[in-house]
Amino acid sequence: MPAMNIIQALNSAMDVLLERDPDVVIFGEDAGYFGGVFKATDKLQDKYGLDRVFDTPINEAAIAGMAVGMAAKGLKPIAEIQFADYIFPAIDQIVSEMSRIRYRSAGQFTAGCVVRAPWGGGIRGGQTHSMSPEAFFTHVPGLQVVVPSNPYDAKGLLIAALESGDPVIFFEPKRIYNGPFDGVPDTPLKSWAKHAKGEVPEGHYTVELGKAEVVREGEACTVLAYGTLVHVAQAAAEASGIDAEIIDLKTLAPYDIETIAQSVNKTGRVVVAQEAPRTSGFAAELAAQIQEECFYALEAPIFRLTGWDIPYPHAHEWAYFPTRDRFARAMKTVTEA
Amino acid sequence: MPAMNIIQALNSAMDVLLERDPDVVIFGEDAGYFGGVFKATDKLQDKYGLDRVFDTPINEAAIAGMAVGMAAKGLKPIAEIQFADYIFPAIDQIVSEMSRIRYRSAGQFTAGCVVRAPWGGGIRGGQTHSMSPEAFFTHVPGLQVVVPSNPYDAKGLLIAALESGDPVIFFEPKRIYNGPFDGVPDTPLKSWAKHAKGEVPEGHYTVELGKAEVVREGEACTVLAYGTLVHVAQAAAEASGIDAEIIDLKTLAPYDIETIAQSVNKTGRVVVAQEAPRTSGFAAELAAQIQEECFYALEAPIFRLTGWDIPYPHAHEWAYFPTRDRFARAMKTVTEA
Amino acid sequence: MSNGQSRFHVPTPPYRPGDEPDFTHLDLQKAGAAPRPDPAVGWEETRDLATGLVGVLDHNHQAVGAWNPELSAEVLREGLSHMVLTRIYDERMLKLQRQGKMSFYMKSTGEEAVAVAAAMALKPTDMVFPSYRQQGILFARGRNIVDMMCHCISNSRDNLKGRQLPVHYTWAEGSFFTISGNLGTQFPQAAGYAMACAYKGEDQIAASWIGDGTTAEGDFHAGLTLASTYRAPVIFNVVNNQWAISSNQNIARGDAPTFAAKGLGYGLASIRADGNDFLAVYAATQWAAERARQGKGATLLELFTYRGDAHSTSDDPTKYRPKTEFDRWPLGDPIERLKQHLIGKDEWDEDRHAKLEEQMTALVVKSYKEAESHGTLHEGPLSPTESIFEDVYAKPDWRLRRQRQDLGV
Amino acid sequence: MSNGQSRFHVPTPPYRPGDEPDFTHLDLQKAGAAPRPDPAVGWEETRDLATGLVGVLDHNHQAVGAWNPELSAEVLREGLSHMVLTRIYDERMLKLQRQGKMSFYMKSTGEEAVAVAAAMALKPTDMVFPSYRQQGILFARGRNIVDMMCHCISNSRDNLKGRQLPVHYTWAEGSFFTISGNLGTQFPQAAGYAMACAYKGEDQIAASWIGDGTTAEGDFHAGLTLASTYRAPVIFNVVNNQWAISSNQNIARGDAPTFAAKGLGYGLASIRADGNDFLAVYAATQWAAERARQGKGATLLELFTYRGDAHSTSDDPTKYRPKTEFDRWPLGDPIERLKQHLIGKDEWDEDRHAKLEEQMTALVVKSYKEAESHGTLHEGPLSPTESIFEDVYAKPDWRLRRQRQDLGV
Ligand SMILES: Cc1ncc(C[n+]2csc(CCOP(=O)(O)OP(=O)(O)O)c2C)c(N)n1
Ligand SMILES: Cc1ncc(C[n+]2csc(CCOP(=O)(O)OP(=O)(O)O)c2C)c(N)n1
Ligand SMILES: [Mg+2]
Ligand SMILES: [Mg+2]
Repeated sequence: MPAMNIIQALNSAMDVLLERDPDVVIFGEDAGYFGGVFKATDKLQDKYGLDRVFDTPINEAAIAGMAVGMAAKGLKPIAEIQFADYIFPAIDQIVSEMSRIRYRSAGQFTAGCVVRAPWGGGIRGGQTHSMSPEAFFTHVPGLQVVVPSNPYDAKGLLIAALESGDPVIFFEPKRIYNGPFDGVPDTPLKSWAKHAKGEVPEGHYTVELGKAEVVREGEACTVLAYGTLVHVAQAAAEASGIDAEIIDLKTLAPYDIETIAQSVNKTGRVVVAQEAPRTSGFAAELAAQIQEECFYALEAPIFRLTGWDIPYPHAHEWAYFPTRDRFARAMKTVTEA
Repeated sequence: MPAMNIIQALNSAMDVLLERDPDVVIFGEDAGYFGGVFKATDKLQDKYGLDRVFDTPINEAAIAGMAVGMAAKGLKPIAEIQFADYIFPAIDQIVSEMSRIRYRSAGQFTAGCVVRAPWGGGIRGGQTHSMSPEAFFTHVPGLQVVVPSNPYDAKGLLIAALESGDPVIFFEPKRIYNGPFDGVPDTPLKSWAKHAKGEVPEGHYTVELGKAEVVREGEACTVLAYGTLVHVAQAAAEASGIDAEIIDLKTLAPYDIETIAQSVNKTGRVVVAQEAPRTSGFAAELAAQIQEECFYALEAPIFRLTGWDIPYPHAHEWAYFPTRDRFARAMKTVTEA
Repeated sequence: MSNGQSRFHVPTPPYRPGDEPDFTHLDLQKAGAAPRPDPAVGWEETRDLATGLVGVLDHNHQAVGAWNPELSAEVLREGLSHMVLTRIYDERMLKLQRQGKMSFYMKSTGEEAVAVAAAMALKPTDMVFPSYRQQGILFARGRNIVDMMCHCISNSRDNLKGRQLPVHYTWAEGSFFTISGNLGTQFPQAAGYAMACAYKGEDQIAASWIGDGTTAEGDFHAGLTLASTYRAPVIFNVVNNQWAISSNQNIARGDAPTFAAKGLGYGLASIRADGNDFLAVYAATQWAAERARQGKGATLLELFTYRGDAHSTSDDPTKYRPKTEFDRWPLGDPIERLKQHLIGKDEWDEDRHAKLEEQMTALVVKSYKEAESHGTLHEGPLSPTESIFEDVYAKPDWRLRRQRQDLGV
Repeated sequence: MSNGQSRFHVPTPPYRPGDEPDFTHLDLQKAGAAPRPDPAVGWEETRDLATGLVGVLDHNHQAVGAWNPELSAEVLREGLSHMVLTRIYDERMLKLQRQGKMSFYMKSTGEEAVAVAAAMALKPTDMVFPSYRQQGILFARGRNIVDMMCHCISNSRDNLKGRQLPVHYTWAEGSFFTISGNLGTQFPQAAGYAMACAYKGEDQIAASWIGDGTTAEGDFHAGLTLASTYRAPVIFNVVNNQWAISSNQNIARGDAPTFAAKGLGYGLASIRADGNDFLAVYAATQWAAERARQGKGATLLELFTYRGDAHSTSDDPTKYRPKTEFDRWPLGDPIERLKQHLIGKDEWDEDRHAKLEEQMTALVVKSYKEAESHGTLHEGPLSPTESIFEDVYAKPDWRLRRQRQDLGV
């Protein structure tokens, strides 16, 4: 099996989808000829033609609205928002339209599509190239929200997302596009080639939406993470020697409550992590649900490890980011409480 | 002191603000001559002139962007979004601009203003006139989020909001504009005149942002609510005979952790309520923070009483709404657990 | 400070309650005067059409000029009948709303031609993305009236399972998209849909409607930008009924001459037509549809009309505009004008008209009876309560399954 | 399916890498040919200006025609000096970015006139709402270069405390608004600011800049709609540098003739000017400013130019356009053109120019040394870490106080 990084895996997923189904179309700002600013759609216009992979005007509402209209006619659009930070101009089309077409028409129309966006920080992008706005979308009925953490999942989840028939917000942790990250600011970039999930089949396969994965078994505490932080959590467990069980959520809406509860009932101690600002982030949902679900198993307060309630700062990025050391401290706190 | 309903109290607040400070301007769709579709700005254009209280084009992004620009020049804008459901076209200007002007300019510019919007359901408004999107805004650093539950607070909080110098999202529970609501679908409308908080001073006063109020003392459990549900909670306590302590949060960002923790440490049992869909709602934040803050005092799982994860339905509104009976059941659940 | 003098300009309507509206100064291009270019012309050739006024019916109710679509009397009578039905239906539903049978209603009084003529000029399979004020399309497309009413009273037979406010219809079978409560969102959607039609190599096109006030929304710009870039086969209709709830068209239009003129800035063919002239609406739509089907892209049509009644059951228009404005409005009433045109051609008479009205009234009354037999909002039966958990996704996930249990349904 | 034939239209650029760009067919209005109406005219009088091209410097570098602002040689030399400084600064910063001294950079090569001439034609107190590519304004307004650099390298003296990406300047003292990374948001803000100026009865106006690609954003429409409705004293500049990262101007413009023509649809005065002609930019800005100050409202100015270098340090333009396009671009280089004009007037010569470049290079080098003495992004010192919790609100609430404690700073 070839080694791929996340960008290559996404590119391969889209290639597979375009190849198999003429109803698949892909578009976004710079997504056509140029292949996207991160190269996720590289060479696809050349291979499939101008009307299947194309550039859009810089209007995110237009991109989302066009996706809704196309999906209503039976196409299967994958729309790229250049950075998750720029999804807000599209949010009315997503929250009030895309997510509700099936519901408000009682199933007469649907809006199955994928909205992809590079997401998260750790790349010195400053406040407008670093956001993790997943919490907003998990609060919207009718949307599915996915955040892969490795090349294998990225491809399998993207294919599953488009094939689900319902809209999916697909956030891509850009910090780990080219290699996993251990949450230590100056660590040199590692390659996906050395990671088990860097092996990616060429053809069609899916990774089931709504299913989490225990990526490290442990007894001392449960760590819930997604995207970049899955790797930071793993590095923290190794570095600290704390026997953490680490769960990669993969799908945030709907999240996999079963896998989560099973682990928490075993460990009784939990860290939930997110890069986004703390208040009302997705970690809050997890903590709220877990304390309800596993109340009597909990032996310590659930620890929310998050970004601060500030815009993502540029120069002090690492003071904001949940680094390996902050992760290790969090694990220590919950295991010692 | 005159009896006012919430609309009259808001109108009085704006009258006071316009009167005292020539930098105050008010605008929104139908907010000028017509005085707003709910009449909150009634007669103010006539009294203060066309350039102080005026109609805007139907473009919520323009409304928010105009407020930012005006505030940068030292005006104190109060912008009305006709329904909270229609705030999404403005959300990029709010999330990426209004909330960050002070931060990204390191204090060189500020964007103090208030964005008012009628909010919440229970008025047969269907999915586009019933939303409670507060969770989105509580997740945004730099914003304050306020939801009054009665005329006295509505006026005092609105004045405090504009005088705070920072942007405030001010959500008005339209179900109780004209009278409190007990959460029983067919109860005839009560009047604010018979409610202690229906007495509203004519002149200037403020209700402090960030402070919650214990509106009913009790020992059996703590109920956290805001807006309409404060009254539903009270009715449920009366109807069920459960000795609930009920806290009206008033400000959601920043919420009053002290008052909350004090009560929870006393009762050990908590219901947090919201009308919005369950997943990633503001109740999740409260539950997450409380279990961290008061872990060892908790005697039962924190109960989230919420709307369902569906768009607000029209005909089955009361199957969605956290009614008095659902409230009572929730209180029973936590006290008996 | 409160001298009414604004230091920036805030447009005011020409008339407010108490004023005597006088539209004699309005300089409207005469019916028949506008030339009709070939539908395949460059958009530049529509410049004058965007600021003029395409009209067919003159002040004597005669069809004149190049835009006359030369419709048979039969087709005209059909159009008249749909418009009469629309109006009677609206009246009846308003009454029923006042009686508490439904939560909300929105009439289209005075604007019937905008919907009916357009629907008749399109193919029945062309996908329409209307706003909440084009119920006329449904009549023109033969939607079952009982079904329409069942939606409005949210009963057990509401095809939307009680999920939407009244008049927010959906009818996929009739190529009628699901109406949104959020203004303007349908414009980029219609562009996307139209692109998908072109993509599939089909002859189908899309058409969408928004109001004058809604042109201010970002989505108006989104839709037109998409259409201009991709030459999407879509018709964008701006129904300029001069009011957006209480705000006059000049709040959205500002200093622009017409709403149609906005299309020129996108390089789109742009036409302003007399929206109260059935023939003009028909002809302009036909032209735009032909253009779209020829692969020449989108057209922006401004249909100049007047909102004859309240915005919805939630407002009282006498609070912000003169009661007499509709009567004084020089472009009159679309039903009256088509009726007189047919009478002038000896293809209609007052008796037949009265009879038509009677028939339609009877149909509406009878239909409502039947609709009510399936329940009403307040008395039920409604769609089953558990149906609120359906259609959120293709399959409910654990959250919805649990929540349904919590509710006990 | 992959035959390159699209079933809807997707615009492609005239030239891609490998092609030989040839702009001889471009029909640009000759310098001096456009008439200059009084700044108080009705917007209708600007129709031809919106599709033409206001130019002053002809192909012999002589100032000709009605738009010649008749600036003194001193003012012209000042403009030249600011443009030269801008370019040298950009070059230097790019180099430093490549050396890892800063995280990111964006040059304005080839577009210096758009910023510098506009800033000189405005009053220093007029509030500007730029995009990330008008650093020329700062030089024209006398911003301390060391301070600019301290921002770009995010050091302890960065006036934005390291919170913003490089080139996202703010300078309130110089009436320079805080630059956003989110495209287009500044247009409605500038309209609101301008309205506030009018409200306060002040002479101050606002001006804003966006790129050609950004005209597609909803906020473009929001800004122009506000300005049209309220006649706000604001100047909207569209810097048409023909590229939006990799997408050609025709993706945003679609079938519209020019970006300026979009303003006409709002009833705004609209002018397209040669953005590489210092005198034309100056004259057009002066005209629009005068119009705004007279209470006649907003102007949309399209400044036709070419993005001479990469979009930012994150892209490689040779991947999507011919390397030779800038050289072939008929409107040339704004610095070279102003220089030749001054030489032609005997007010400048190659020696003086070389000396100016030397001086500016020396200034930039010296300034950078000083800037670096206050720290760099990677080596520090930065602003104190705890400063990340400041300025979120006027006063930090309990959440921020606790979070600061948690971080241990
Ligand atoms: C995004 C959004 N903003 C505001 C509203 C509230 N609203 C409903 S109808 C309306 C006026 C629309 O006027 P116009 O576009 O002229 O259409 P008309 O009602 O005249 O047909 C407004 C402001 C809304 N539904 N959606
Ligand atoms: C809302 C938003 N969407 C997308 C982007 C990403 N982006 C940054 S610059 C750019 C191209 C802008 O092109 P143009 O407006 O022509 O300005 P130029 O860079 O040519 O000066 C894009 C797409 C963004 N910054 N903001
Ligand atoms: Mg209207
Ligand atoms: Mg550009």
